[in-house]
Amino acid sequence: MSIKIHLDNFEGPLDLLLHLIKTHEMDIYDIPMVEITEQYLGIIDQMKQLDLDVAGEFLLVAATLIHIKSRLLLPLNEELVEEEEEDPRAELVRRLLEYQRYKAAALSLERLPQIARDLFVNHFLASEIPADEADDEVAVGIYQLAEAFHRLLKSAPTEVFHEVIREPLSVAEYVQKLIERLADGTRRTFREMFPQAPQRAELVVTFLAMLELVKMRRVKLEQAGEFSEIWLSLPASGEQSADIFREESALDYG
Amino acid sequence: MDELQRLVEAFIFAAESPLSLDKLCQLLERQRADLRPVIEQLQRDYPPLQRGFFLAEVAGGYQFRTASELAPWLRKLSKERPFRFSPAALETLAIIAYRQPITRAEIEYLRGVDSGGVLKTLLEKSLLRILGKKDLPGRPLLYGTSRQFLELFGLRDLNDLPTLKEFSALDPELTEAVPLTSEAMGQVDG
Amino acid sequence: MDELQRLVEAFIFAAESPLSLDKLCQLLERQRADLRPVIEQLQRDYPPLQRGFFLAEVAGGYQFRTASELAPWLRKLSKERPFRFSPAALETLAIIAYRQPITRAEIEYLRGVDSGGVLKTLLEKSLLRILGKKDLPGRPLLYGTSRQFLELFGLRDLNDLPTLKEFSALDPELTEAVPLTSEAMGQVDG
Repeated sequence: MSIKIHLDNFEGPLDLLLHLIKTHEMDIYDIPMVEITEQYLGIIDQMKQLDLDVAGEFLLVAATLIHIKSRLLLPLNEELVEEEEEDPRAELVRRLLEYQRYKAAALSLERLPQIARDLFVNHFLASEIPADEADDEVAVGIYQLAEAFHRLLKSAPTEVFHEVIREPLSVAEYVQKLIERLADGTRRTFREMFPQAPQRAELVVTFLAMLELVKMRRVKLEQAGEFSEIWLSLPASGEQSADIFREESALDYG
Repeated sequence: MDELQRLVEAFIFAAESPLSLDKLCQLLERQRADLRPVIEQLQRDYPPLQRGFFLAEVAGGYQFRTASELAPWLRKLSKERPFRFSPAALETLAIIAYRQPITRAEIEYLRGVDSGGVLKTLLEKSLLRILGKKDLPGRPLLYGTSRQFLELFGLRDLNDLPTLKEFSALDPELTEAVPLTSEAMGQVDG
Repeated sequence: MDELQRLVEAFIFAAESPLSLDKLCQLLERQRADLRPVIEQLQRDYPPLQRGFFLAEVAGGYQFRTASELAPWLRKLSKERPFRFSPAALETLAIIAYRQPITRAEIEYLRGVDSGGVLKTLLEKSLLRILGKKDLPGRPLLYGTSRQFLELFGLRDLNDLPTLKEFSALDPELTEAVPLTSEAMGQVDG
């Protein structure tokens, strides 16, 4: 018989352990390892049955419990006892007490008066103080800086720049491929023009091919606004674009 | 009210975050000794518990804030429910507040769970800042709390944090805090 | 100051825009006749020209505002505001920080938009410096970040910038999307 536990209510394995020790009125300095391990594993089992995402950290603590339990069950080695071996549970107890400390600290933080919940400040911005900076400007720190770059990388194949092409991929070949992809007259997004799961070199060559096409005005680029999707299409009078760069030497990438 | 006091009052009122004495000195081109009595006078003019707002000392500066006992009324001003921290966010914030500078790995050891997502959220809310990198292999980032953290919780500085309790046993108060639903507690499965 | 007056004062103080008498009546569940004398009293408590701010009647409502004759002083506050960046400036600065030395053309390729104006602003704020010229036709200028940049972000040197690998690890879902390693960062083959 075990108590049904809602795991969402726990912040992690340490929180769950603390809860078990409390509800079963165990002595934290003399945790009955067999009992608590059983309780804990029972709950992990329930998590699996409920098809919850059994987080690795819950399993890690399960392994720790089993390990401590097995060490306690081993017959005492007299030589080791003389060396005053530490109770195998000691580190766990320290961690639990330390965790409890920060759990208490979190509660006392919660109780502090908070802006917008318990008190308010004024939003006055004197009309005399010129709003020379736009509203969307924000004060930033390193995090915001790194985040900005991170965001950019997510949206652009940026490796292109510092590459020297050594791979035997032909730009001319990719130029042809791109034209073929656009040949049915549909508009395609910048992203669509790249192969699925491309190699770096493939990205580079595709991009160079795209630049060539744009330079030669064989492809039309459209973008509604900053950061929005870039669309590629063949210009309306694009009938003649089929046979251009058959010859690799026509481009300077040979 | 003399000109200097008017200016100090106006500066504190118009600033978007708490104004420190040093900043006031710089803005007004005055010495601290000139301004300290002015601030003290303002603190008497705007005492807690008497007017709609008072002159609070917070995050190393001064700011007018409403009295917290008026909050139930004032919350009617905004339609949205006030932001509430998740237990995970509070726990992480507490660890960082008391242990800064601290690495992500140290936070995760203390909490026993992955804390990347929580850290990201707290960084995005500007409650944390990156203090540098630890002199360890891999040079992990060191996290600390920001001025906005002090401002949000109305702390003068980090020494103003509630005392961190030392526990030698389980805390009965925290047992109650475990947010188990009564329904969950009562159920028994074979 | 009685409770009602405190509340009215606090409401006007905390509201984001001028509060009308009707709105106050609604918030406080009172009649106009109850509140009008309270407002009048507040107007006497915060008269123009005497304190740092006064109770102004503006846009059909009431709002505390700083006295306009103090404006020349208060303008100094906006200059003292923490450094702020538009998204465009932040993005450009980030590219330069992580990819320096870098040319304007390279920045513009990465951003997909003309970046001359942003570069100019950042140069004016002394956050960038010109590192030299790239060995390419036209000898384009190479940009990098300045000592002021490091100071502003509290970095000892550029190695203190978070590596994107560590950074993206905060949010595992993003990790796969970022094919960058720290080794690939900041390198230019000129």
